[in-house]
Amino acid sequence: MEIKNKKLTDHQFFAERKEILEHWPTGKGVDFAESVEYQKSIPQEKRFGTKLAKAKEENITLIQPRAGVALYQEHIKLLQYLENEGEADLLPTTVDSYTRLNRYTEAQTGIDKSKESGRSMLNGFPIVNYGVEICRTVTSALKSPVQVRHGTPDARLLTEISIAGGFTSYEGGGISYNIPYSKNHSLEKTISHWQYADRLIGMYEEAGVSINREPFGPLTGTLVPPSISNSVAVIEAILAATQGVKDITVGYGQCGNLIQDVAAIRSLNILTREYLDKFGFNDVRITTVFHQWMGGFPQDESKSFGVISWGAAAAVLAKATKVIVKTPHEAMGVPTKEANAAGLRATKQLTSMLKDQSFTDIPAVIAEANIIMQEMKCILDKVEELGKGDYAIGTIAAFQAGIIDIPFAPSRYNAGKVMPARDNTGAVRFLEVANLPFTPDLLKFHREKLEERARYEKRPVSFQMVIDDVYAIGKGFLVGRPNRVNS
Amino acid sequence: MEIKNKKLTDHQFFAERKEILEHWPTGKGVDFAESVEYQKSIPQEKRFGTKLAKAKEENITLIQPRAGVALYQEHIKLLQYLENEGEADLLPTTVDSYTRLNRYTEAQTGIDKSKESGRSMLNGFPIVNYGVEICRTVTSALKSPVQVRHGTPDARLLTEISIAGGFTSYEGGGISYNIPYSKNHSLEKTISHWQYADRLIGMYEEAGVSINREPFGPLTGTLVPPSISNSVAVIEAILAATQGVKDITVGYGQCGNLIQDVAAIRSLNILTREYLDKFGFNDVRITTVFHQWMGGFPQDESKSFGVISWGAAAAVLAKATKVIVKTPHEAMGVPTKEANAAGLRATKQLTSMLKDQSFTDIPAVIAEANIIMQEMKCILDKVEELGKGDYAIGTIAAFQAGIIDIPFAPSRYNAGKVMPARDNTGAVRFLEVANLPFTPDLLKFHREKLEERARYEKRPVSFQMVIDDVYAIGKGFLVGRPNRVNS
Amino acid sequence: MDKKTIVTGVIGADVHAVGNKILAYALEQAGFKVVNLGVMVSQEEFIEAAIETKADAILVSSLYGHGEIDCNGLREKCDEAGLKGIPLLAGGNLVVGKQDFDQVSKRFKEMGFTKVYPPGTQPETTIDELYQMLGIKQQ
Amino acid sequence: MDKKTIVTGVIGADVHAVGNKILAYALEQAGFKVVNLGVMVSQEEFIEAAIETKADAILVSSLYGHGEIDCNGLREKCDEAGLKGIPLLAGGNLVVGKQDFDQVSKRFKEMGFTKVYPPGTQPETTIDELYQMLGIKQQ
Ligand code: B12
Ligand code: B12
Repeated sequence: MEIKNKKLTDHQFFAERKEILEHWPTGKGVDFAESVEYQKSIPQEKRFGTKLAKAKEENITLIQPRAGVALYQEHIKLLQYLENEGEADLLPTTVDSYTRLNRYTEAQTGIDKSKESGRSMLNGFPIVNYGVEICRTVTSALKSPVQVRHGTPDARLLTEISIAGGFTSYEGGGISYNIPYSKNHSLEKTISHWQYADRLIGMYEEAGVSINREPFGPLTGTLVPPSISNSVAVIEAILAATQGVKDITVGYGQCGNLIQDVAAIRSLNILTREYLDKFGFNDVRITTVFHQWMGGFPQDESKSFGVISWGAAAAVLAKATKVIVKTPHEAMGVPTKEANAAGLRATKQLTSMLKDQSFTDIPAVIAEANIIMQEMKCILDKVEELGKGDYAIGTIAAFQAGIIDIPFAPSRYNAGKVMPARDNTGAVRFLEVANLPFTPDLLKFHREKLEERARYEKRPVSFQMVIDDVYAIGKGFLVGRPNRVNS
Repeated sequence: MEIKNKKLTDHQFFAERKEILEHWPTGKGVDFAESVEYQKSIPQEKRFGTKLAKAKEENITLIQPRAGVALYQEHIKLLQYLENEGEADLLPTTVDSYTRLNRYTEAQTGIDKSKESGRSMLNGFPIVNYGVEICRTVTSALKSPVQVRHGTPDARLLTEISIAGGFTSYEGGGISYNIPYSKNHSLEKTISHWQYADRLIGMYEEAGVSINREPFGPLTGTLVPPSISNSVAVIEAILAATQGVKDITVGYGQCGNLIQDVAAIRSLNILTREYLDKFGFNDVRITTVFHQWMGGFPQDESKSFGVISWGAAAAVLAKATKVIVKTPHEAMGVPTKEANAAGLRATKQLTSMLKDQSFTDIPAVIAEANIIMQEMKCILDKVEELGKGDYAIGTIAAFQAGIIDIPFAPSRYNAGKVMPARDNTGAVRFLEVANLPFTPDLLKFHREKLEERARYEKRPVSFQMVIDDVYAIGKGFLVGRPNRVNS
Repeated sequence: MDKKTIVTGVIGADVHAVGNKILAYALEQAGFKVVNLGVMVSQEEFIEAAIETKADAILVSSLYGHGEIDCNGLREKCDEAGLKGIPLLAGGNLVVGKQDFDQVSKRFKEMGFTKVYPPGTQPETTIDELYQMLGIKQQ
Repeated sequence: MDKKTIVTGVIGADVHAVGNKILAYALEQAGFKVVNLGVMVSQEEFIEAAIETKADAILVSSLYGHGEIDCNGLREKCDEAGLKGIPLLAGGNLVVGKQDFDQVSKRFKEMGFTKVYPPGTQPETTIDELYQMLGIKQQ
């Protein structure tokens, strides 16, 4: 398979499309022209991109939950509850794991078993099985814009049904919905699949319907250094823009050190703009999303409120356009609607309370952002070099060479050699840089940061730090100190 | 009545003491020499000052709830619950409002009615009515150090019974437990009463027993500009040290703007040390306490978790030695033990998670702290001038002249002319400086800050801002914008 | 139309001054004559002030939790003092702890209060209720 | 003493890799021979690996909520494949949502699992349980 970062031709696209819409019976329900009209009938205040643009202009941070259940009437009730009782500004529809893997038969079993047992046996909403009409029933029942959130390596049919179904924003990307979410999908395949999704959205755009697109920022959610996830975000923004996408929200998953978190959003903003402009995508609108801590949560609900609130605060102080909200049930399982709304309200209190405070321009943030940007440039420029200017080819080569390497990812197409660990202030640094193409200065910077921690903890820099850091937030800490230090 | 900031003579003290111990039958149970021995038998890890000193050395922030109920067995259970389930580092015993006003007969009614009804009919624990032995039963039943927290203008008998009863820390002061907590007590009287309390603790100190003393930082808890509360804290530290107190925790109530809050603790630390040293109290140990937002809370429990967590974060980033924790029931009433523990655990998550991050030395904080310190010096030096070097006399004169003036205080001895309001970033500024002896530069600074807000809100600087600010946090905001701006 | 006179204050040993100050200000803005007794007001002081100013209603605040003890007997004392039927309103955080408000309201009504308000009652609500109760048409 | 062999993996369409990686590392450190199948492991793969490596126990993780569907029938397949009686342990976030764990445990035991562990089970606990279950004396 040969892919290039070039806009798919109509010929390519429609040939592929014919096949895709056959994958499951509901594919027949998709009619592009009719869907364009349907999308145009959606009022502006229910359009995702419009609401984001307004928030960006007002310098405020919107809040959005994750949520999805097996039965659609229940799903509507859930989302209504979240916008009314949870004060959510933006709504999600989180898709179940079978659909994510195109296992629609198993998803159907899930729907059926859920009907029988009266509780949701799926961890999300099976969009493909339901098809266009039911999706429209869902999206039109709500006051707020709704986005599809999933984790699907091959989301072509899902994208078709979702946009025809009235969703106005769509998460994912050929890297971010592959490497953290899959074991065996090659990047060639998933980048190609996502070119399809992006091209479809580009076609809606050309037909006068703007759909917001969001690469999945946090990747594995666990100690991912900002420069890695930011680089992936920039690449996916370039890939999407190439297919004609005009409205992109780049994302980042909170690491926990405030300076680093604010700096991550700062650098993400600056370099996404810079790289998009470089390729002539000056008309692409950029907004940002900050994910509250995406790794392991404390079991205790009150402690979870602490983590959630800290994420909310960091998002606002970083001036992210929206924040994705966790719930006090995070460590236990898919939350009840009450727990979900509780996380939202705690977050809302802080997004509104802190909206007039900003940390984006303080010297420590600027310094940290400069480090992140240097690292991003090392990675991105090497990707460009490997691809001889083509970011699709470059990305595939970069993963092969470990130039991009995502910690803890399940994919066999990921080198898995990079090892992150927190420094003495909790910022995520590199314990093992492996093949990342960093300058000697950057290597030295990270080494010194970890040695500082090692001295403080009176133990050598080692893999045990990584393990301790993975558990730390769940146990109430940020830096995973040896017991004798933390107690 | 003539008072001076001089150590009480033994003659004065013991004459007064004889009378005091007669105020209520339980006074007879106090024996100083025996109590010194009892206090000496308390192990170090249960001593308040020791635990604070250790925390200060380790640069961590301890957490402490407020709690007190009418029946002592219930009170013990409550405190045990808070240290076990709430992970409190330090414990309180909050005293009921009748005791605070020396209305021991009504407190007795409260105890009796509570026994009858099975629910606490008092808003705190009536220490005086219970007397020394029951206090010892309480304090010895717990693993952590216990402090008396109250709000008592005349706390002489309460102090005697408390310290004899095994409490190792004691909150209050002649200003901070008068002006916000009383209507008719003159400052002459309450300063004199608190000289007694401080002298008693000085005597314990001389006998080899160190009791921690804490002026009540937040005052009315509602939009008190840091320079006012910090000035009161410094004065009460001086007054206490004069009577021989050696271990002082100065406090501050969160205002909500992070830079200002961190700067408040920074300036409090620096100037308390400076002024104590100036009077030769170089051997007095200073620690700090940060109170999570003390004004009106949101009704919603999840939103309250947001406010609580933000307070926790600010406390740690300011490196306060301890933080006083609110609960998700704050707006509703005295919390259940579960709600109290929930507030504690949310706070604990953040005090431990953020302990390796500090904002005390960032440029914005240093600049803000310099403003606060300039203001404090204006006030303190004027107090000194009015008292011709005597801070007791000076304080009384200063309140008369409105040189110190605490917003929203109920006391008739407070001028009540100063009006605070938030600036455009939520920092508390002066809308009306009234008679505070500020320099023209400072006046200009505050005026400009509020005019900036007025321009943003498109309305004149006015009392309506103050009202809007009082309600703001309860409604989910920090700055009380007019509806058209906030919605 | 003549201004209606309202006596306000915080009963008992309660010193919560903020709400009291702001409520008094809001009532004045809304066109009432406000006789604000401030904090730590005894039952007798409420009654004296109401008689002296021919008040149309008494607004009792209690925040600190002892409201139930402090308010007990106020209605009887009003009756004795010749203030039979005067509207007695209570609001704030009337009891200790987070209790079922219906229960609380019932207990206070049994004590003779005309209306009882839960924690966090907004000034606009208070004003509207007074307009209604005293038959004032809102401009 | 010979090392005991443990097969580990995350069942079904589940890609939660972090706990799996860390658990495998911890088990190795604790002296087990670990055959870690990673994520997205089918029942068949578990069984094949267990047969091939003569495993002493199978540790099934499921995080994403579909555990109940995915684990159903594993015991029967083990029996058929000649792995009668092999300890089958399940842990992670086995079901959708926060459910009463006793109920969950009961359902999984009815499906033939030897022991079932709640969310957040610490590696130390897992190791201790294996030591006990496989009769290993801890040094
Ligand atoms: C990180 C994370 C992710 C990352 C995973 C990255 C990766 N590839 O590894 C990303 C973001 C990709 C992700 C995706 C999804 N996730 Co997820 N995720 C988490 C999270 C936050 C942490 C998991 C983790 O790494 N924990 C740290 C490790 C060290 O702990 P652990 O995994 O629990 O494992 C330990 C113990 O459980 C135990 N253990 C595990 N197995 C076994 C077995 C035995 C026998 C024993 C004794 C012990 C044991 O030992 C392990 C080591 O200590 C959890 C919630 C949480 N726990 O806080 C949700 C969570 C597991 N995810 C969830 C869901 C629903 C999903 C998604 C379906 C939807 C989504 N939110 O996007 C997708 C699933 C995709 C798929 N097909 O699997 C749910 C599951 C819900 C449920 N069961 O009801 C959770 C609980 C969040 C929630 N509350 O909704 N997730
Ligand atoms: C600020 C505050 C203080 C300050 C008060 C400063 C001062 N002198 O004013 C300080 C720190 C000194 C303080 C002290 C105490 N406090 Co205090 N305090 C508060 C707090 C945080 C805010 C109160 C406030 O100012 N709200 C803002 C104003 C605008 O609202 P408001 O007072 O509720 O009034 C509005 C409405 O209620 C309504 N309203 C009021 N009265 C009436 C009457 C009628 C008829 C109507 C219609 C409406 C109405 O209109 C008002 C204006 O909008 C509340 C909790 C909260 N609400 O978040 C606790 C709270 C009231 N305090 C409480 C307690 C227990 C105390 C103390 C006993 C102990 C302590 N914690 O130290 C002492 C009491 C001392 C005493 N003798 O009274 C408890 C009461 C518990 C209960 N009822 O179960 C509360 C609820 C906190 C809690 N959850 O424990 N407190």
